[in-house]
Amino acid sequence: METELFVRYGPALLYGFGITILCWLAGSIGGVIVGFILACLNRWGPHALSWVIYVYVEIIRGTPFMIQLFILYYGGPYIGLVLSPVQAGITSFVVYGSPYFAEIFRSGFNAIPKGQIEAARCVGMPETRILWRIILPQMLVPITAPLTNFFIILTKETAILSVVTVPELLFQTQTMAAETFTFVEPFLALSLFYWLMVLVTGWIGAKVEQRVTRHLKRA
Amino acid sequence: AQADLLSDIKAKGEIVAATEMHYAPFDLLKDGEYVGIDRDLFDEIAKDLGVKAKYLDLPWNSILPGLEAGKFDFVVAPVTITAERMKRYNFTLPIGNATVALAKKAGDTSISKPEDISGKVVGTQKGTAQLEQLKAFSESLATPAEIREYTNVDEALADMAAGRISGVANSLPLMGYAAVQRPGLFELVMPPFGDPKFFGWVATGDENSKSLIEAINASLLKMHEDGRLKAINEKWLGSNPDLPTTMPDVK
Amino acid sequence: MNFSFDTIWHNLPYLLAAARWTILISVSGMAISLVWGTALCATRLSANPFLRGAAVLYISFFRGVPLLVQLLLFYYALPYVGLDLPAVQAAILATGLCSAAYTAEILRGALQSIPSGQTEAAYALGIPSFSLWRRILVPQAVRIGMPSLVNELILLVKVSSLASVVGIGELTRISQNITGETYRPLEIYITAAVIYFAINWVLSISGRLIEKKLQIG
Amino acid sequence: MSKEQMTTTADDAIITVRNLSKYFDDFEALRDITLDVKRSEVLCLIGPSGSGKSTLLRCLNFLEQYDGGEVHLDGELIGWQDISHNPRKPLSGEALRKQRQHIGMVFQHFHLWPHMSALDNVAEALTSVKKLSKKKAKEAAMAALTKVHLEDKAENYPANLSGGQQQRVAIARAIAMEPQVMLFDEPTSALDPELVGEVLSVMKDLAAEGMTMVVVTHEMGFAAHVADRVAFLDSGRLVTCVPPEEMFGREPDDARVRSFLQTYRERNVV
Amino acid sequence: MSKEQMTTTADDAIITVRNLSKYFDDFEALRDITLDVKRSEVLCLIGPSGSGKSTLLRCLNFLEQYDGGEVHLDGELIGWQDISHNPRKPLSGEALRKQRQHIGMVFQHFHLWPHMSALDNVAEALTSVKKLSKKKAKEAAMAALTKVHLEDKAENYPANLSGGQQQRVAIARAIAMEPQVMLFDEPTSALDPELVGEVLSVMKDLAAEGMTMVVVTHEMGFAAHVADRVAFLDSGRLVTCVPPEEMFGREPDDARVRSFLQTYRERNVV
Ligand SMILES: Nc1ncnc2c1ncn2[C@@H]1O[C@H](COP(=O)(O)OP(=O)(O)OP(=O)(O)O)[C@@H](O)[C@H]1O
Ligand SMILES: Nc1ncnc2c1ncn2[C@@H]1O[C@H](COP(=O)(O)OP(=O)(O)OP(=O)(O)O)[C@@H](O)[C@H]1O
Ligand SMILES: [Mg+2]
Ligand SMILES: [Mg+2]
Repeated sequence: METELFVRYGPALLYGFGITILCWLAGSIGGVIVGFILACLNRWGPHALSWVIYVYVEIIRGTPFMIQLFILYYGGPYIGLVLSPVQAGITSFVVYGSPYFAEIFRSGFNAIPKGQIEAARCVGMPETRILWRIILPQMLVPITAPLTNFFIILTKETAILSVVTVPELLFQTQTMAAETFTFVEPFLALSLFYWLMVLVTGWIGAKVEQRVTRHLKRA
Repeated sequence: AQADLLSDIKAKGEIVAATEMHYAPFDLLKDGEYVGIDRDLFDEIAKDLGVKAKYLDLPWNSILPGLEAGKFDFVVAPVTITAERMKRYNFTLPIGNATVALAKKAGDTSISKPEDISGKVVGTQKGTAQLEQLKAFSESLATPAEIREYTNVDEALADMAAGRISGVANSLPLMGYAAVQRPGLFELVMPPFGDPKFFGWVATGDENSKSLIEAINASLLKMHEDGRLKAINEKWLGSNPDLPTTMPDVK
Repeated sequence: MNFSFDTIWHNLPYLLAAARWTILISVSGMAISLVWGTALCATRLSANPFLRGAAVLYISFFRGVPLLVQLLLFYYALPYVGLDLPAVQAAILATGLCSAAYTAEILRGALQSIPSGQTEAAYALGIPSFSLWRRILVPQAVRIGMPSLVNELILLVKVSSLASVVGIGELTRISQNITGETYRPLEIYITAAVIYFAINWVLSISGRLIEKKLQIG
Repeated sequence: MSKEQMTTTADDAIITVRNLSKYFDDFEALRDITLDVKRSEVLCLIGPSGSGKSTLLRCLNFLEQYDGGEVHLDGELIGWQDISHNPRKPLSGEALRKQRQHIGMVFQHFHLWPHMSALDNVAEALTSVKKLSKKKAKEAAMAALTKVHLEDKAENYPANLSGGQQQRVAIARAIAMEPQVMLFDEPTSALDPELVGEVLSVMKDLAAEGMTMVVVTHEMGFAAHVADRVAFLDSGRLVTCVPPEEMFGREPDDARVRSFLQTYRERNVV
Repeated sequence: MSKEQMTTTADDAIITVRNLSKYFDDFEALRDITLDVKRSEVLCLIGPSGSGKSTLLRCLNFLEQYDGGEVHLDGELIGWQDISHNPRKPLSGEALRKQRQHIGMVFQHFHLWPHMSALDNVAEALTSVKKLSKKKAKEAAMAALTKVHLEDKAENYPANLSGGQQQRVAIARAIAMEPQVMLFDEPTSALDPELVGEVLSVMKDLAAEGMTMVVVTHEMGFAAHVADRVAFLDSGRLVTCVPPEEMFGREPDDARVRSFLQTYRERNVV
């Protein structure tokens, strides 16, 4: 192992890490929001819409991110959609993540006992309020873990952005690998950075879980 | 693994060679079959060695780890011969021309010679020796070109087709082949530029593989003499790249 | 752009052949993921602090390290300790063991939303813990977690593309290779996407059917 | 609604049920029920287990979409947009919500919200529906909890309450909203005799304030004391609906009712 | 256990509770309870809501880990490995399971498994614990359901059953296992008077077959009819434990018990 390599490529790696975090945060938060809206529309919206959502979910979820990104970035210009690498990266990230999130939220909705929603309707609570106060806090119990999972998975999907020349972490480590003809060091660096993100994500997930399962802890 | 690699291979009667079948015209997968300059050359070499050749397709980032882990014996992917790389690996004699050349979009009249990329956006594969050459060349121009790095040449070509960049620089054989394959889309800009560079094949850097390298080199020289090398190159490139028969001098 | 259906038609057989690898690896990986994931989840929730700790460690390792690196480890590092797995086995094992960590977490989340009274009822009847899991907890956890489980399995299908780093010519790899020869990435990638979609759609539909079957009341 | 207003209309029905029927798949849970509930009346529903009491109650606020017949509250058709239309179309969520605001309900299984403390369970609708300030809502919720003697368990989550305490939270949650009509589904099933007495007196107070109540109960003593009229359901049909004196006071006419009450009488001669 | 065997030991206690105490955080739910339950005796637990009846019952099969004192079943310490050890360590899951096999329980909230039909709810433990064949288990389960008049609802899921029907499934599930000791937590709360009578007679049969029963109930009539002794709990303490005649027959000595029973008496003089 050559520590000297890390000194030489440190700044580039850190820069890549920054870009990775930027795309990951923007993409996954956007994905959560879009996914949540999709799940709500699917549940409360008109019937025809839920078909559209179904098709969207199945197609986007069913095809690889790399290909979606490729089509968006390299195929987009043919229909006049010219995006910068980072723009394309974040956009496709939001699009790619949203159906997964929508499905996770759907499972959350299903986990709430019907009786509790009936009770809320009986006191005349508006549906949005029911969603916010009765459904959401409780559905977080079964879905915090899958949400954490998917955030973690997305950290690593950022690597695919290198295909469209987003200068993210993998992009930088590949440069390092190719220029120095080493492979252990770059992968080590890569793993370390991802591991850091995963650690923090997992920790936040655990905290959220603790908070939302408070009422289940019996004295 | 104390024993000599060459004698191991001979004992097995088989040499396992890895490459990325994604580097036309050296390595490509056509109709499900591995073909290309590397394939034709190495088939001949295996014949000379008296062993069967078995080919593996691996992405570039796992070829070197695989070589060191002993998952296969040899790398038949074209690797540009550089000083830094020679420190870690044993190279064979040159098997291809790695000098940089430029491809442009067919019909693009604004570029007629390499110098015309001045001020334009040019793509290339990152981490390659050609990238270094392109950078140096671009610096020498009045207004340097903006250089964009891709993980693969395919993506650079796709982006040129999509109109984001005006040129793609890579080794001459590669660019020439692309232009031949999609004549309406890509066009080669002559001449190549930068320092002359060559591709070689690679084995592990240790003593074990020295004898294998020597045997392959001997076989390559033989092919230089009997015209097989020329025939194979002409088949794929339409011309003979005029490869040196000694190890090129790299700084 | 001139979209070439000929290219697609000509290369379709090779893509389909490659898809067989994708299916083999992902389906075997799924089996490992589901079985081992359930066991892992049970371990994670066990009363024994050592078992629990081990499960936590396992999950944080397999979720933390990129699968690409895990695969390289399985294939290239294990030989150094004398375990030389063939490429396909290494790929199946790595994807399965990694996915199990996610599956375990999905199930754990779902289990938490099963009212504790149901477990108490089983305790009171003296139902053995294996039956408790098999008959009472897992079916309900699967119902609640099904959409997330299908998510995970679909991801597993896609992530099987990493098997290319150990030399397996699965769908993504072959489409890249074909692209390198034909210089027609859009055509080839769209075809590959359609094949992926077909595989995943089967999964998704099965998921919804099971979900419906387990639906209560 | 004040007592005065009420007197003028005291005799007309606030709830009218006409030819109500309800199927669960093939199973006929309610058949051709016709029934009036008068303003500020307390109507008790009794009958064997599975006879359709809860289902009837749930039809009254459209938690079950009834298949045939009509339910009107204060002259307004409950749940459906228009019964002449076939198949019937339910009202929009918002319209239903408006209707339900006037109808409170205490469920047989309580359906408390497990992630909220007892106090929050009661206060929730006060802030979100009645638009009270947080502080006011908590005060009102505390008052309701005090009525059912739960002031010292206000901060407990439902899981940490005894069965009877949970039931009382459910009662407090419903009465805090002061609806026009209250539907109680076995509101005393988990309560001890003393508390049954307390709940009875709470309900008497509500009745005096003009609230209309429909109460499903298995406690005949309770029915006898609180009801203005008692309806007997059997296998989804309304067998009889009479004042309690008639139901319990003398030997009932109907053989089914007679046998139903018999074991009860025997057992309760303590 | 047959009646004959039993007579020889009829008088010794099968369950002994000594100085039992239980805290929920700071809240003292049970304090220093000492109580014996004799073989094939029916002991009823009564008392105000929140007095600790369910908690006591749950301590008997160690669903609550009691903090102080001991519970023995047939001479065997329940739940803890060894009480001299401090802090106490619970038995392993497997050992607990063995102990619990002899103790059946009907929960206040039923706790049916929602993804299984009524029949499967009852049959489950018969296959997995008693190791009956699937067919035998279904037959036995059907027999148990028939005892509580649910044969025609055997295929319904719990969500599609009325409250009383759910409660009866819970009863059937427990009695099908034929445990030595049965713990009932308000087994008739959701039942109509007729069914209460039926359950009462089922319980009488079980008692005659030698089963020991501890029954939490709010129905004094029920307690009076079925119990050998009645224990009164208040604020986590055992106030008295006497035969029903003494509890209900004359004015009770204890003021608390007196006031508890008063409202009940008043209401039930119908
Ligand atoms: N998990 C818990 N955490 C805190 N307090 C609890 C918990 N469970 C029960 N309690 C409290 O312990 C007391 C006794 O509860 P228990 O359920 O034993 O009452 P009970 O006698 O069965 O009452 P009911 O007749 O209403 O069912 C109650 O005051 C209750 O609030
Ligand atoms: N969702 C459903 N699907 C099918 N059948 C149902 C459903 N809900 C209730 N039933 C059946 O309808 C009948 C009436 O049920 P309901 O809950 O109204 O009875 P109930 O009079 O309230 O009885 P209890 O006193 O036991 O609560 C029962 O036989 C029940 O099995
Ligand atoms: Mg009911
Ligand atoms: Mg209780």
